[in-house]
Amino acid sequence: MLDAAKTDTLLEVNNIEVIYNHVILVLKGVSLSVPKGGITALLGGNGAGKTTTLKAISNLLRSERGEVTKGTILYRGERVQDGSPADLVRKGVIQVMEGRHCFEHLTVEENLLTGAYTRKDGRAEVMKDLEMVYSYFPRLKERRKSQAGYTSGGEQQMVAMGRALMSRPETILLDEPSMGLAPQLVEQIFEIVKAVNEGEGVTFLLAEQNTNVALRYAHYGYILESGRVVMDGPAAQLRENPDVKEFYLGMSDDGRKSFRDVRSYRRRKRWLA
Amino acid sequence: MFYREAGDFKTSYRADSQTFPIRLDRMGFWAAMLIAYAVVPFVVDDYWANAVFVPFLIYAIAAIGLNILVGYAGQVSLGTGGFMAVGAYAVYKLMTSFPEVPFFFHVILAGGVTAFVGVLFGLPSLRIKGFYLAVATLAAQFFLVWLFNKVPWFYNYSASGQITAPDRTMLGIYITGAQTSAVAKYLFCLVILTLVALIARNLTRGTVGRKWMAIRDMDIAAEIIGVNPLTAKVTAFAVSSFFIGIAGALLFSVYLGAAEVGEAFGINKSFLVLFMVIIGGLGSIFGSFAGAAFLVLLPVFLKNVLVGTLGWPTDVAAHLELMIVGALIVVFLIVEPHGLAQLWRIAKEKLRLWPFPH
Amino acid sequence: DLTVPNLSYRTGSYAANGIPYADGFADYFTLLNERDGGIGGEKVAVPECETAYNTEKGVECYESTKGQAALAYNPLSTGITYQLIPKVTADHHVLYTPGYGRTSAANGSVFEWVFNYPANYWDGASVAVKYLLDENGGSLEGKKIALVYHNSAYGKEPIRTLEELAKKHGFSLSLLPVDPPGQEQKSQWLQIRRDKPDYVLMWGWGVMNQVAIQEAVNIRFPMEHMIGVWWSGSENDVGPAGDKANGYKSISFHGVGDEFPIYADLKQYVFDPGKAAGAGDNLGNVLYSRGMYAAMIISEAIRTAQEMAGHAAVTPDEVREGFENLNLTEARLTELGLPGFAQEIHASCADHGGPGSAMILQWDAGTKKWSAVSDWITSDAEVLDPLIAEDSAAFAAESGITPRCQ
Amino acid sequence: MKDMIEGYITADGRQIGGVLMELKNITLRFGGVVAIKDISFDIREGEIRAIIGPNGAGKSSMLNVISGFYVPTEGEVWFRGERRPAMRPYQVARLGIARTFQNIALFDGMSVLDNIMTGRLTLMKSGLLSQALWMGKAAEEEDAHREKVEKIIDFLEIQNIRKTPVGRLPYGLKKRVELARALAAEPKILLLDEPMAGMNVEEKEDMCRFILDVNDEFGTTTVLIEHDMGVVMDLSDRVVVMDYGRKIGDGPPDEVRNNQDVIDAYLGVAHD
Amino acid sequence: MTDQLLYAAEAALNGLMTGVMYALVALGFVLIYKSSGVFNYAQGVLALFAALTLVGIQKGQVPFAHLINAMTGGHLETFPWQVPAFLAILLTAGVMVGMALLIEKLVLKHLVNQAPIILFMATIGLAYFLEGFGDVMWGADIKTLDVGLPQGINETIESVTDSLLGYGFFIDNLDIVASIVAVLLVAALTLFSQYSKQGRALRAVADDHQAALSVGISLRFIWVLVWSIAGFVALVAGIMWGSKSGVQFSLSLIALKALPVLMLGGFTSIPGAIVGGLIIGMGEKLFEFWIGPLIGGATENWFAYVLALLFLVFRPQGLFGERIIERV
Ligand SMILES: Nc1ncnc2c1ncn2[C@@H]1O[C@H](COP(=O)(O)OP(=O)(O)OP(=O)(O)O)[C@@H](O)[C@H]1O
Ligand SMILES: Nc1ncnc2c1ncn2[C@@H]1O[C@H](COP(=O)(O)OP(=O)(O)OP(=O)(O)O)[C@@H](O)[C@H]1O
Ligand SMILES: [Mg+2]
Ligand SMILES: [Mg+2]
Repeated sequence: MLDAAKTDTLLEVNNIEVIYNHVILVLKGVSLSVPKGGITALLGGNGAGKTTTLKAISNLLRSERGEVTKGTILYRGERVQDGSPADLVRKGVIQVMEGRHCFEHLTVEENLLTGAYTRKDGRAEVMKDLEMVYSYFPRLKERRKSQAGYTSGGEQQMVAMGRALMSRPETILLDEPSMGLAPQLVEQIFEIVKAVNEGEGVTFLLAEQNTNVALRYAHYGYILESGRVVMDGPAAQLRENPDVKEFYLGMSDDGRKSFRDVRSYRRRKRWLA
Repeated sequence: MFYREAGDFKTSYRADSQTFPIRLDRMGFWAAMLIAYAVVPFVVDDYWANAVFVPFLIYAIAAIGLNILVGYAGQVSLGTGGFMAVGAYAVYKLMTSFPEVPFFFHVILAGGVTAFVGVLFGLPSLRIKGFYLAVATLAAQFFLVWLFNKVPWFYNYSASGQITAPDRTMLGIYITGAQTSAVAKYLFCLVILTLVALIARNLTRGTVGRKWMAIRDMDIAAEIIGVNPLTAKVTAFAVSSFFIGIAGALLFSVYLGAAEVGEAFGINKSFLVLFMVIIGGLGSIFGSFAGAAFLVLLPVFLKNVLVGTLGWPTDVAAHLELMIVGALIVVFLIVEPHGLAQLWRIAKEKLRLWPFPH
Repeated sequence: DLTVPNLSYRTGSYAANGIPYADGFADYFTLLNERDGGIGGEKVAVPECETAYNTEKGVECYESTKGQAALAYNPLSTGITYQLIPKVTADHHVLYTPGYGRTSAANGSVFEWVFNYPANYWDGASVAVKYLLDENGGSLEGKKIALVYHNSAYGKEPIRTLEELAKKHGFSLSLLPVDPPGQEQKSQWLQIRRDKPDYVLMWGWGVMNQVAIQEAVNIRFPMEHMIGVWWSGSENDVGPAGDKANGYKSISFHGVGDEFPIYADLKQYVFDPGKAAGAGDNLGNVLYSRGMYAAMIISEAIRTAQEMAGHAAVTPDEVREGFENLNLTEARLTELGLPGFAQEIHASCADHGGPGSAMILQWDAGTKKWSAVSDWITSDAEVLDPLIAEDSAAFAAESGITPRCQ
Repeated sequence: MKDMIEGYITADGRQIGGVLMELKNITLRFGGVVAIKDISFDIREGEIRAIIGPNGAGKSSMLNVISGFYVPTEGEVWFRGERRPAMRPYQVARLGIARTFQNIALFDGMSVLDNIMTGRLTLMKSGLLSQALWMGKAAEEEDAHREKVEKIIDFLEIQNIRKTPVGRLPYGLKKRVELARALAAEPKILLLDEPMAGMNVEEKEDMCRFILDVNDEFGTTTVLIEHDMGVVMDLSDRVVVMDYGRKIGDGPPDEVRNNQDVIDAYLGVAHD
Repeated sequence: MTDQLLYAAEAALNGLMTGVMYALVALGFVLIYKSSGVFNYAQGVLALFAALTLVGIQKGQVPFAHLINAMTGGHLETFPWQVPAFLAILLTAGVMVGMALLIEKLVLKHLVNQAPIILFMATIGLAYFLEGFGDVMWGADIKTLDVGLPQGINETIESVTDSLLGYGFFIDNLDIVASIVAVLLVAALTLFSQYSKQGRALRAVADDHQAALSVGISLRFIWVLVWSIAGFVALVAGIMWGSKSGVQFSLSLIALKALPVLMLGGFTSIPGAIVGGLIIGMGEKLFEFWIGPLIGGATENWFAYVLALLFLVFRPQGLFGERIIERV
């Protein structure tokens, strides 16, 4: 496990505020720091602003008519929020977007190859990585020639993930990687994250609803609620927090409760709301 | 906090689903109606009535019609000019064949005829989508223009193929023909526009409107939740063409007085109305008004400034006008792709928050 | 001031033709103002308004100028003309449409406010046929003539007349419509190549003319056997085909070229002081001359009106009288520095159509000049008069007009 | 086979009826891809039926067959004891089959309220003319249906976003609105395709509560695709397991959970 | 063979040739649509602008002469030089690249991720602007374009067919040149989009702007590249059509003849543009030949669209267009 204090901060988000459409204030001062070589998790309920935070970092916000109006985003100490997403990819930061976003008309393999668009290290290397992705996701190899638009939801998620890996990034921003994946695949994806993180030193910032798995693999976590960071700390510590346990892990004092019983149980008050 | 919706509580669903749920809006609406009906007719001169207000009213009708098709039902059409021509020729045939019937009914019937033609050309929309459909509607545009140009029956066998609107009255007042006063034209079009806008508003807030929007936003999902795409699309084409036909009928009979199909109802007309709809705001009745006003007024305004005030040669002014209109369109789309209506909405949201930024 | 609006088009599909015409129109009035201090001592204002050949802009132009007691409108567009006819009749402004517009407006007893002398489309058709009769020793029996026309109200105008004339002279007529704009005319010209008509008449406007002449060249149709109406016979039309267009003919109701004495004055008072409307590269060309012609007629009508009214600041109603009593003689033309430029006109209450004569011009690609190859040819009133009577009667009935001038 | 027709009472006291829908030997091919291979199973009135399986197994395709969007290459769909003839999806919807989608398919340009109202389209009858004039029947009908929809809005606790355009909503709320839209149709069979993907535990709990309440209150038959085994095991009465288009298991959750084939193909490890 | 059949064959052949001319315009549309999902209405005006610029450079016209004269009362007209055709073409191509840069910077950049119809409208705005700009820059008068392309009937074909069939076919030399150029262009562009490194990126951008951004494809670069190529294609189309009819505003209206071609061939297929062109060209000529005389002629404008429409009813994505993905 990584000790956050001892490593350099790779990505730093300082007190950013994000407004959509000039009027909708979504992030109200979010600060994060992502240490080099770590896995940082961004947790929080629906609409907390996880996706928005990631998009702010990767500069994709502008294409949604959103704007960072305050605060700074630094990558390796450099201000990056004024550039284009492509600049950031060249710097080694790539985002896997929520909701898959495959290139529908391209085949699975072509989708993966677009991931290598910015790479300059030659075809052979790219092909090697392609094989690597196929070895992670054998299902994709079977479907390599089909148009991505016609693959199943989970397959598209694998495509999106594989496509990011193909760019040989230094940092990956993962938005809900586990969404729609079968249970053993969820584990597998996180195993891959771990392997890539440990093997190649890739830094991860992941937004995840599946708190359980996320906190098992992450080193550090931030919890977002309605546009603010309400809690952060090392993953192990968060896992033990009673509130986190209750709201995010679905554990009550006496272990996991059945979803059938939810009707009869009343919630404790929340932190904020 | 100029603009407030707080304190505006509704006690029934009826009240909540009315056209202007917010009191301030309602007051604005009645003020606008009052000005349109009781002030404008007494203050405008011939130039403003004939060259600005009448075309604005007519184009607003056409824009509402097209907005139903493009903005609400999501079927992009470039056949507006052709459908307006159907309205114009229908009203011409009706006026000359049944002179004793009141002109108002001619206009409505012309709309009905256009609705029928619109449905015919709308049928391919079941299979053809997006820009393919847009281009396909050009088939209607070119075919209809050709037809009206070619078949002498449509223009009563006149030597040149031009149609000229005969004099017609309503309640003893001339509505068409040379004797018509500008105010009569204005009021007649205004009444029709008011009716059209009301109907459009009613349709778009109810079941039919939801079917259209469902088809627009995601046609497959719409079908799966129970929207019959055939009837939804066909009604959209019918209603839209109905309004467009009325606009064509008025454009010819009340505004121009004479028309030649290729000239008055060419493809440029299709583009012009589409512009109005998009600049105004897709899927917004108010936007149709705003778009029509903008595109009718802008050239007049530019001309008056460039030629009238600055005294530039007309050709330089005309070229600059093209450049300015083009550039403005682009600028508008960049500033607010959802049109003037959305700008207005944002402005209201800002006003509501004022003086706080968020 | 006397106001004569210039409803021109310098943009859009027909800009290339609208520009020289508008220049000629404006320059002539500038000359009158600079040299003579206007007409009868009253300056002429020529506010220009761009219509882009668009009927709605035409209405806008009309509405925006009619308040200034405009004396005559000349919109150079058949479509705009049709729209303005009822309006000018109600508002009392003269609509002057030389060589275009509504042909039956030649009948002044029905169209009180519209004048279209010296010639209209039907005259044009008839003049072309008469010229061909001359060429063929007086008989067109068994000849084949094709009409290539702009598929619009304008292009369809001569059909009725030509059909009558075909009956009368025993030639066969084939009709080849070209949809505007007319960039693509392969079908029409392949058909001409197959059918081998003896002559081709053309009623075109804009790019259609250029393409037609080019295609005619391509199929090696003899240029001498092709005659365009006056709107299909400008330098613009023959230009793109280059040398191959040599010999192409067109009808004209006025002279061309910059050899008329008036050009000395124009140079002195308009061009050299930099008061010209255009760049000056259109001087003496066909459309410039036609613009000048229209301006000349309007100014002569105003002059006549002034004489009749006895004061210089004439009203639109007085100008209508001037138009109706216009008496343009060769002597007057010579005085104006335009000897032989146009035919004489003796208008009257019923006659708003003028003599209906025109001449044939031919293009010399070497010198890049048009020159007359015929005298004034008068149209066949025997055929035309009944047609005009019929059409104007229909209009009168439709609009409830009781004919005047009894 | 007997109790298939008569139904039974579940452990927690719910009444399960006879067979409502039966899928017989369904096969679905797309060119070379076989999405579903000869699968048969039934759905009984009032039960919560889960379909699970690895990604690309053909679960969504199965829902598409049921809702009429895909026409099976082979096989038959029986509904209420009759063979369902070939139908367009909107006709199927009118039979009382509503669904949600794996990739949210809301109408982005409309408000939440309007989206939910679209769910009731199949139940609304007023004609074009009366709507155009907005008098009498149309307005009354609108109000009546609005009232029903408001109940659903209350039930799903989305009152505060009623007038928001759905395009702006975060993912989880969109899912909830989709459920509301499906419920608004008062369906006989409710098809849910991964309704809880992308939600945290708390939100999943809410969602489960809704599903259970609907089932309780209206006796709505529910077909549920879900990857969260906890949810599937807790909620469903019977589970179909698919893998590569084939059916590899079918039965009560406990039985399926311990089926070795299912463990190998899908669960990886035995889940508790 | 009977005369009628021979004539029909001639009409058909000429239709094919005309179709190629349409395809030249359609190609520009396809390129831009394929690579960015933008339906570029301005393609026709682009062709006009290219042709105007070419003539202007060739003849040594002073740009904005009329405007300058109007403002200053001067008499600027032309520079005292003429530029050889080849050089002028190169310079014009350069201008088109500059234009692509500007369009990207001023328009497209700000419209990333917008709905297709918005982008479409923006290109109409662009078309208006360019139309006015072209007029201001070079004047609205008609210009003769001559870069030395052969025109007129091809006599070899005429005499050969005459001796073989007893009827000399008419084929225009300009059409032959256009066909050769079109084939070369299509081949080159197909190779480019299929096998070049950028080809895949182009299609990715068309599918999903955001996703393309997220993998580091620079929309700016792609767009400048594609609009430059489209500008070049427009220049070629402008030269061909301009040689025939002179350069004037109407040149931009050929875009309307390219649309049915596009629709039939499929918006995304480069070879589709050619095949669509051939079918449309031949179809409209034969229809005009056989049916036209019965119903009054001048059918070509609408028939092309109706023909394309009929094809679409059976293949909603055009002949070679990408399948429209319908899934839930
Ligand atoms: N394009 C947009 N325009 C307006 N508001 C938006 C837009 N995108 C997101 N929002 C708003 O921003 C807030 C945060 O959304 P965001 O998508 O970042 O949440 P999230 O934490 O990723 O949620 P989820 O877990 O459901 O994906 C939400 O309230 C949402 O309504
Ligand atoms: N329209 C289609 N055309 C071609 N192949 C298709 C089509 N629809 C589905 N498939 C294929 O059929 C298989 C089953 O897809 P389906 O969407 O049913 O999977 P699923 O079980 O829902 O998976 P997931 O859990 O990932 O959503 C997949 O391999 C998919 O690629
Ligand atoms: Mg999110
Ligand atoms: Mg699925």
